[in-house]
Amino acid sequence: MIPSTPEYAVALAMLICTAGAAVTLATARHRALAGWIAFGVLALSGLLALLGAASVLLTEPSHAETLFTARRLGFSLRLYVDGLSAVFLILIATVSILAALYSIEYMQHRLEHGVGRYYPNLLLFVAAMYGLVSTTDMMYFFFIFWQMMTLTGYALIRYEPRKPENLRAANRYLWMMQLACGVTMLGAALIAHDSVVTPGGETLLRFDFDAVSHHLPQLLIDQPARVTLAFALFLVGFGIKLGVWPFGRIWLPDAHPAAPSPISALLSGVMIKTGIYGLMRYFIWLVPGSVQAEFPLMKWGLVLAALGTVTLFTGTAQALRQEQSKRLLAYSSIGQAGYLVLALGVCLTLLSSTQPLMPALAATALLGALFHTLNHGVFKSLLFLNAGSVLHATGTQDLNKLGGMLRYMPVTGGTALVASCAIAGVPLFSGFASKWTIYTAAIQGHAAAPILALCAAIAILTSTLTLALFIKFFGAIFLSRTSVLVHDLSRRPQPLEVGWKMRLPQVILLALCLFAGLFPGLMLQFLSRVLQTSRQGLAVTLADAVPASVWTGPSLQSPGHPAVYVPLIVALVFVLMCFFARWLASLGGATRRISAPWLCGYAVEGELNRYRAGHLFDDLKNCLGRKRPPAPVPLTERSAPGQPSNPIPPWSPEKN
Amino acid sequence: MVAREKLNQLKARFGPAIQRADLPADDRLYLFVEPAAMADICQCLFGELRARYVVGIGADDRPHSGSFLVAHNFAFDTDHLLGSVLTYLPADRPALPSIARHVPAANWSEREFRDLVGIEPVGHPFPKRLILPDGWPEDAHPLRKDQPWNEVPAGYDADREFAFDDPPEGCVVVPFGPFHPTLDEPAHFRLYVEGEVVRGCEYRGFMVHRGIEKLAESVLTYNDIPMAAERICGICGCVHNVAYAQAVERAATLHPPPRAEYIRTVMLELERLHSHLLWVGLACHIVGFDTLFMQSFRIREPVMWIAERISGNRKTYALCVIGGVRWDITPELKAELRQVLTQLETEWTAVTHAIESDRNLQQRMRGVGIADADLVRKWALLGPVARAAGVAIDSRRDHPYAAYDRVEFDVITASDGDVWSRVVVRALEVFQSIRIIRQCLDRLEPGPLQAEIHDELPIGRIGLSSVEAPRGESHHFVMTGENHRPRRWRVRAPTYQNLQGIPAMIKDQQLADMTITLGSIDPCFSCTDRLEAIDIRSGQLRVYSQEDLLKLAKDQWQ
Amino acid sequence: MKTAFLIAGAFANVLLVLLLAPWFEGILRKLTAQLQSRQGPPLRQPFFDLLKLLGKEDLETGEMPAVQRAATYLGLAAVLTTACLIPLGFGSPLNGAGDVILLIYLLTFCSVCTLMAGLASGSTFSMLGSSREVMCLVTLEPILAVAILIGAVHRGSFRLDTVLDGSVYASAAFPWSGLVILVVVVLSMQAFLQRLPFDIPAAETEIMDGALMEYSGPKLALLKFSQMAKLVLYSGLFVHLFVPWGAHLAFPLGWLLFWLKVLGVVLVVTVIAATHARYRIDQAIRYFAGLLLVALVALVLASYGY
Amino acid sequence: MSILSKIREAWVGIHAGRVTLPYPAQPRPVAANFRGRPIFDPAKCIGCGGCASNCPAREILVLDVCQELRILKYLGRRCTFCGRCADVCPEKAITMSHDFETATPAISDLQQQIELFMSTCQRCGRCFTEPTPLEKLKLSGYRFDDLANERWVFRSKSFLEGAPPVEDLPLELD
Amino acid sequence: MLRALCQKMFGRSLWVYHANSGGCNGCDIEVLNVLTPYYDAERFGIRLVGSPRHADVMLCQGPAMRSTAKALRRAYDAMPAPKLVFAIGSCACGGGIWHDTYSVLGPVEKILPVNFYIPGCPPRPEAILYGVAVALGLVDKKVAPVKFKQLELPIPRYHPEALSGEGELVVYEKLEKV
Repeated sequence: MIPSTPEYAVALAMLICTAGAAVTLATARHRALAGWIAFGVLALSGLLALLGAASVLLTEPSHAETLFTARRLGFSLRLYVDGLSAVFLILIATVSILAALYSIEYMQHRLEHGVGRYYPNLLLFVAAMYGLVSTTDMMYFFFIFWQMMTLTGYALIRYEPRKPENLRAANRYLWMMQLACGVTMLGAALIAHDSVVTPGGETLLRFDFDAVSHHLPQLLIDQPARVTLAFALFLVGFGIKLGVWPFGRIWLPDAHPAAPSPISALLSGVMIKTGIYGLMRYFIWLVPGSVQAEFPLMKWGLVLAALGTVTLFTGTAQALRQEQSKRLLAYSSIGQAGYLVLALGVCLTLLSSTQPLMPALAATALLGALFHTLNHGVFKSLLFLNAGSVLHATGTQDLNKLGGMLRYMPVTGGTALVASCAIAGVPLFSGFASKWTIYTAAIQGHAAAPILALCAAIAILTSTLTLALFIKFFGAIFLSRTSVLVHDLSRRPQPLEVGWKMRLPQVILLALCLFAGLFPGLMLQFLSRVLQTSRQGLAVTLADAVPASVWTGPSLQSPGHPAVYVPLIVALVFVLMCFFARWLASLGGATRRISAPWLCGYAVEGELNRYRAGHLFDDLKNCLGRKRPPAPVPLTERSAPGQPSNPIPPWSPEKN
Repeated sequence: MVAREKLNQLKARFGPAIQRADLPADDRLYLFVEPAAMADICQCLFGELRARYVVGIGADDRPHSGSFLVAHNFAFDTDHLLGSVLTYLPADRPALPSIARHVPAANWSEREFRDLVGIEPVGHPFPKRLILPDGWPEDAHPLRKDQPWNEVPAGYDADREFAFDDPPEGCVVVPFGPFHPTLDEPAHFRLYVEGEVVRGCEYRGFMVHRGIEKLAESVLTYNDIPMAAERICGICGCVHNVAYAQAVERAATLHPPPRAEYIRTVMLELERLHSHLLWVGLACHIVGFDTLFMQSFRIREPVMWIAERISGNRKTYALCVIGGVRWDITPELKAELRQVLTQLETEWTAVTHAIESDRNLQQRMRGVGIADADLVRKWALLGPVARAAGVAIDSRRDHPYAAYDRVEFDVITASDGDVWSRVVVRALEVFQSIRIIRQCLDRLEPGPLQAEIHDELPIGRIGLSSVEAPRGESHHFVMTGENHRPRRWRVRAPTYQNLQGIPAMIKDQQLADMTITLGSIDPCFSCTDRLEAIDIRSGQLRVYSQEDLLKLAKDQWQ
Repeated sequence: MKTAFLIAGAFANVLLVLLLAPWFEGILRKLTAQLQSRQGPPLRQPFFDLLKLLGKEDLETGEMPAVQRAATYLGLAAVLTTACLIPLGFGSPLNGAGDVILLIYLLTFCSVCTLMAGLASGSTFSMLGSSREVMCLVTLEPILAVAILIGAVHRGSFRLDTVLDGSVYASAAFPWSGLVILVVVVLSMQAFLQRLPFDIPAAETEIMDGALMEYSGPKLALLKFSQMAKLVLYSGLFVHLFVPWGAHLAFPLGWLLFWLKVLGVVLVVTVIAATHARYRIDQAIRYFAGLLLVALVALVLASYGY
Repeated sequence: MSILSKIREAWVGIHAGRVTLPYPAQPRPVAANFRGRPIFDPAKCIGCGGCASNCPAREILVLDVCQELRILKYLGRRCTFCGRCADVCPEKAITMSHDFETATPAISDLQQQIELFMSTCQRCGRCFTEPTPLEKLKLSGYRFDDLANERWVFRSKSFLEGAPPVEDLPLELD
Repeated sequence: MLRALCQKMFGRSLWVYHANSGGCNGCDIEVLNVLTPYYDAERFGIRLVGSPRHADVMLCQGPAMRSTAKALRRAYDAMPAPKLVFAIGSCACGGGIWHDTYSVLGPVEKILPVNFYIPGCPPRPEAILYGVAVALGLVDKKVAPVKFKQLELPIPRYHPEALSGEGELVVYEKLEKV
């Protein structure tokens, strides 16, 4: 059965997933079989979703399809896949397929826990996300898909329920999601309107997206405060999901490390992205272009930009203090989510401006946000998979106990290096390209709102923090010295490096990273189709302003051409210089010799001498606000190590 | 009459436990006590009478008295009295109660005679091996008289590891030394570092042990020892040279002629000048201020030249023999020396003026490595470290020797006890030294350089001598003996005490401050370690036995 | 034609850095010696040092020699690529391929390679050095970034030739922001160049050259050269941003003037380095953080047109 | 003011100017009584062995090949240049030269060896006149120092009766 | 050609590492003194480095001690070739006064292959500079072993075969300074 429209494709994908869930539940006794079935199901459904997305982006969006209506109850399952949904579908499909493949081997060794609680939930989780990004119902089906995602996510996070911290994390996740759900639905209820609209001959229910959008202009005139409240509630709801300051740290850093690693990858790479999806959808697509004057775009934009800036700085700064690999990655997800919110804020701010070029910059910012969403989805999933591989191989995610893994896990290490470079914004990698887009838009946009330049500067500042963060992550796990733990493990007969089923997803994600980094123009051109294929609300203005001509395959330019970035030329020069450096090093005909590290002669390298990840950047962490260590003990109470303190009371001249 | 007064106080208190008391002079007191009363008497001296602990000595006296000898030396600085509490221990059971619990400064001294002479300080709070490597068999004690100076015991195992204590939770061990650019000499600090903060350390020093005391007791003779003594330390060599000679002269009641005493004073102060200038330079080098390091060495160089003109060598002056000095200060040299001093005074004034308001330097040195008066007393810290904490002790004034009782000078003190105070104290002491040398040159009276010695030196007499080295008081204990050499010669360099205070000083400091703190006591490991031996902790990666080393060396030759 | 020009320009820039960086280091050492009342080494001494290091044995102490090698090569490559971005007397060859944001990130990347080298060698002291270097980097690079951004904000452009041309003073009103950031950058210049009093990551008397401690032979030569090249590059950047006057003179004059100005910067840096003691890392970070806040204030000023 | 003190510090250096000595190009005279390498004058030496006995580094070795032939060997490698040998020499056959440029790739370059015919009285060292009672000979009589291993053989005396003869160190010279 | 140039530069840029394996500090300070204004070794390209990895020359001070033998050897191994070892002072050259005590192994040549000896206790800074100059081939060494042999009055019981090493023989006569 070949689905006729993208909507049917997505619906079918959801159906397949649901059916697959039942099958995997039945075959849960056979771990590998269940895994392969889950992979097959997700691959099939993912292909369907990709197909649907591709057809939307490459041709034209079809119309919304109503699959199921219960008019008396007031809800209908109406799906609509436009460009925006398509991007998220692509992300969900890609990551979920790879995570499923990764899971097969990853779950193979967790014998203490059955997979009956894993694969069915995974499949339903993915299905829920498909649904969430394609439904147009802002109330009931939003609720259903959201709950489906939340509850399966909850089950997956508490997959290893024996650890009390996992339970705590899962519960916290559950309650925060319920809160987000409630808040968002309340917002929807606030701006929903009773009257029925029938654009294009179709009768829409009151909570339908298009219906709400239709009524919004009138509502804005009548009750602006109500609209403001509703949008604030949306911001809170999706902000909780996305991990925006101050909500992010409540649930996100606990939930991500608790789940099995492929799930962490999905949670961080994909699930929290539904938050930015919601924000974009509601703040841009929901607001009709005709009310640009009434809707306080500038204010919302600045609020979002400020929130984003605060989020990216605090998230990254907190990440710097983490000593558990996945926890560190989770905090950094908060930080990266900040970039997305910042970009959205920039987009909204600039949309309000009447200066020339500003709509084009707004579009650039939005595309930057989308680009960064994809990039972050890819490299953060990759990083979680890397951390998972290390966890799988060593059984720990404590950075202090790891070290020197690159020798034993070259593929994992290599992919982690590229992902770290990408997330830290090293030029030539994907993160740099998307951040570049956001920065140029923000700084050029300072003409409209001067404060944006400051936000961009803080973002650049934070990207050095990110760099430090991933130097710590990569350096502590893969470089440094082999720790005792790794050394002991490497003595075992089987190699530490994970099997191909776990390596392949990492390599594929690596390829995506590299591609996006070297051909950012191509990516932005592709993403600009999003705006062209989802012309609704404010997106129409954006779509009309897209400066597509400045993006050619290999190069990026910002609107008005004041900034330019051609990764291929830079890469060429860089590679040439590398060869030159290598040639230079070989000039003297120096020989090589292996030697022991120099520790001042007396000591030899041992575990106690290994400088640990937890100690990296201590002074910086202190400066960023960690409590200083307890004040030094007064001198009189000190004594040399191993020697008891003086039993005689301290000598004072007055005595005797 | 101070000595008698103290003796009476102790007699009233301990009565029959004091077996004998020698008062060879008013500034020396030797008490021979019962072993059982040793701890009480020491506690009384340190706690109630507020004496400063100087050093503990263990000796193998079996060839002469059939027993072991333990002595604890104390100083009453304000009363100008040096005292020693001695006790004889039976040859078959060399043990006595430890005093380290009550007198923390005795910690190393007790562990030292435990290792080297085999006298057990019972109840020592930290009876870990300090000096002998773990590879040495338990029953081998190199300072016993039946051990030849060049014998390595049969059970010696060069590959045995030293057992360090465990670091505190969450700390990384940063090995510091023996070869580290801050340390000019080998010593190993095992720093427990948390991030950049030093939480503690374990010291494994005693790597510069060359067996000098053993050599002096068994191979060298009275007049050879000054040459060995001044090589205990390359910077304050003359101090040891003079201190040894004075200790022997004390024991033998020899009196060097006044001219010799003035020359000794001049050379000691010249040495202080070059040492302090060197130290200021090195301290600046440690904090990366190389210009001041260079300038300080430039200003110092004329001092080295004039020392060479006087003694024939820039550093090791080979100044003393028993009863006098070897080199004279001629009128020409006198004039030259005055000129050098004038130049030095001008230039050093300029430098001190320049650094006195240097905030950059003070930020690195103020509030760093604090040793307050309590710590000074507890560990018997000495010299500029003590004076920087406001404890005005200076052997030149408190226990006058050579010509110091005939010259005027001020004892420089500061109050903060931090590294900066030590800089200030040393910088100002330079001017005092110049002042002392000038006075000596004025008063240098003609006369012989050496006392006439007609008879052999008496046997079994004790001599104590404290000399204020640039780093603090150097204390020498000599017991004269047969064969023209001392029976026991014990050197207590100032660093021996100051180093014991280091763990307290560097605790909770930044790693960067640790180097300057260590530098600020002007550590002289060679002085400290003159006797001790140490094993090498063998590691997992590359272990050389000494045979391997030899083989490797031979391979390299071919 | 344009491509040929680009290649020639890049070649010229790289050659200039290769040849001039050791000379400037030599001048620095000679002047330091003069302040220390010494004769000092000949001006070409750094060349001797580098050549000697190229011929020396290459000890590999890390567990991953390939990473160590790659890190050193990448380090030099990053520096030389940066050299192609910064105009050194002529226009910037890569003007059409990158902008100041790329420049900011590449400058950061140069330091990252050094500390990756330190991490890969993995010895305790190297790690300490790397940790310190990262801490300095995180608080320091944003200052430079803000300086460049202020130029970009004033000029409304990110192009290298536009921004690296005294752009900080190009505000409509009196250039308050330019002056503030000038002071900030002057106060942090020693740290960009890793000279005293901010050579904390190297701190020879504490952690024995930090990240470079385990390196010898050609790798050390490359790493040392990268440091020397940074002296020229950062000085050049400083001149372009803050001392632009006379840059548009005809070829030999403008070119000579540029290098004279760079020389002037190096001389000032040397004098400061020779008269200061090294700060502690915590003191330095607080200092940088303060400067960074001031720099951000300057940016706000700039974005409001001052 | 900190900046003022920095200027003062720089001025200390600038004021002094360049003081570097052109040493290897131009020799610099040494002090008159500089203690450089001791030079042995075989014309004056009577072979009493006083220098050998009073050398703290024990590096002047004496080997009595036979009744009439005595070899005095100054090794030079561990000489501390203290001048004690010159002090005690009754014939003033040893002078402390001004020679300090003694760097060499082979340490044996510093050796000085004197072979002397001895009359019966001189061989035992009793003709050494002690300046003071403190310079009494440590060793007298025949001496058989180990010239090849550059070691003083301490055989004629031991401290305690019945003490074992001194064992050589486990490590030998190459 | 470049390769040869690189090798040649070894002499123009000596980075020294000072390793005190148990000496008294005297030689250390004189080595430091060599770097200071009056002697300024940096004019010959000599620099003091903190890590043996960067060093070309190891300046050994102090005798070879039991306690530091391994550490010294490790330091030597940590230096990249080509490398030179200078023994500075009487302890490093010959073990000093304590060459045979129980804790001292003797001269450093027992542990490391020594290339140049600079005797003195401590050697003057000029002597160290001179030693470097000798090592660099700038000046010739000034010392050579000397043997005097009394050849008159042959005595029958003389056994020449018991003597070792026939160097340059100088007949019993008054000598000039060597």
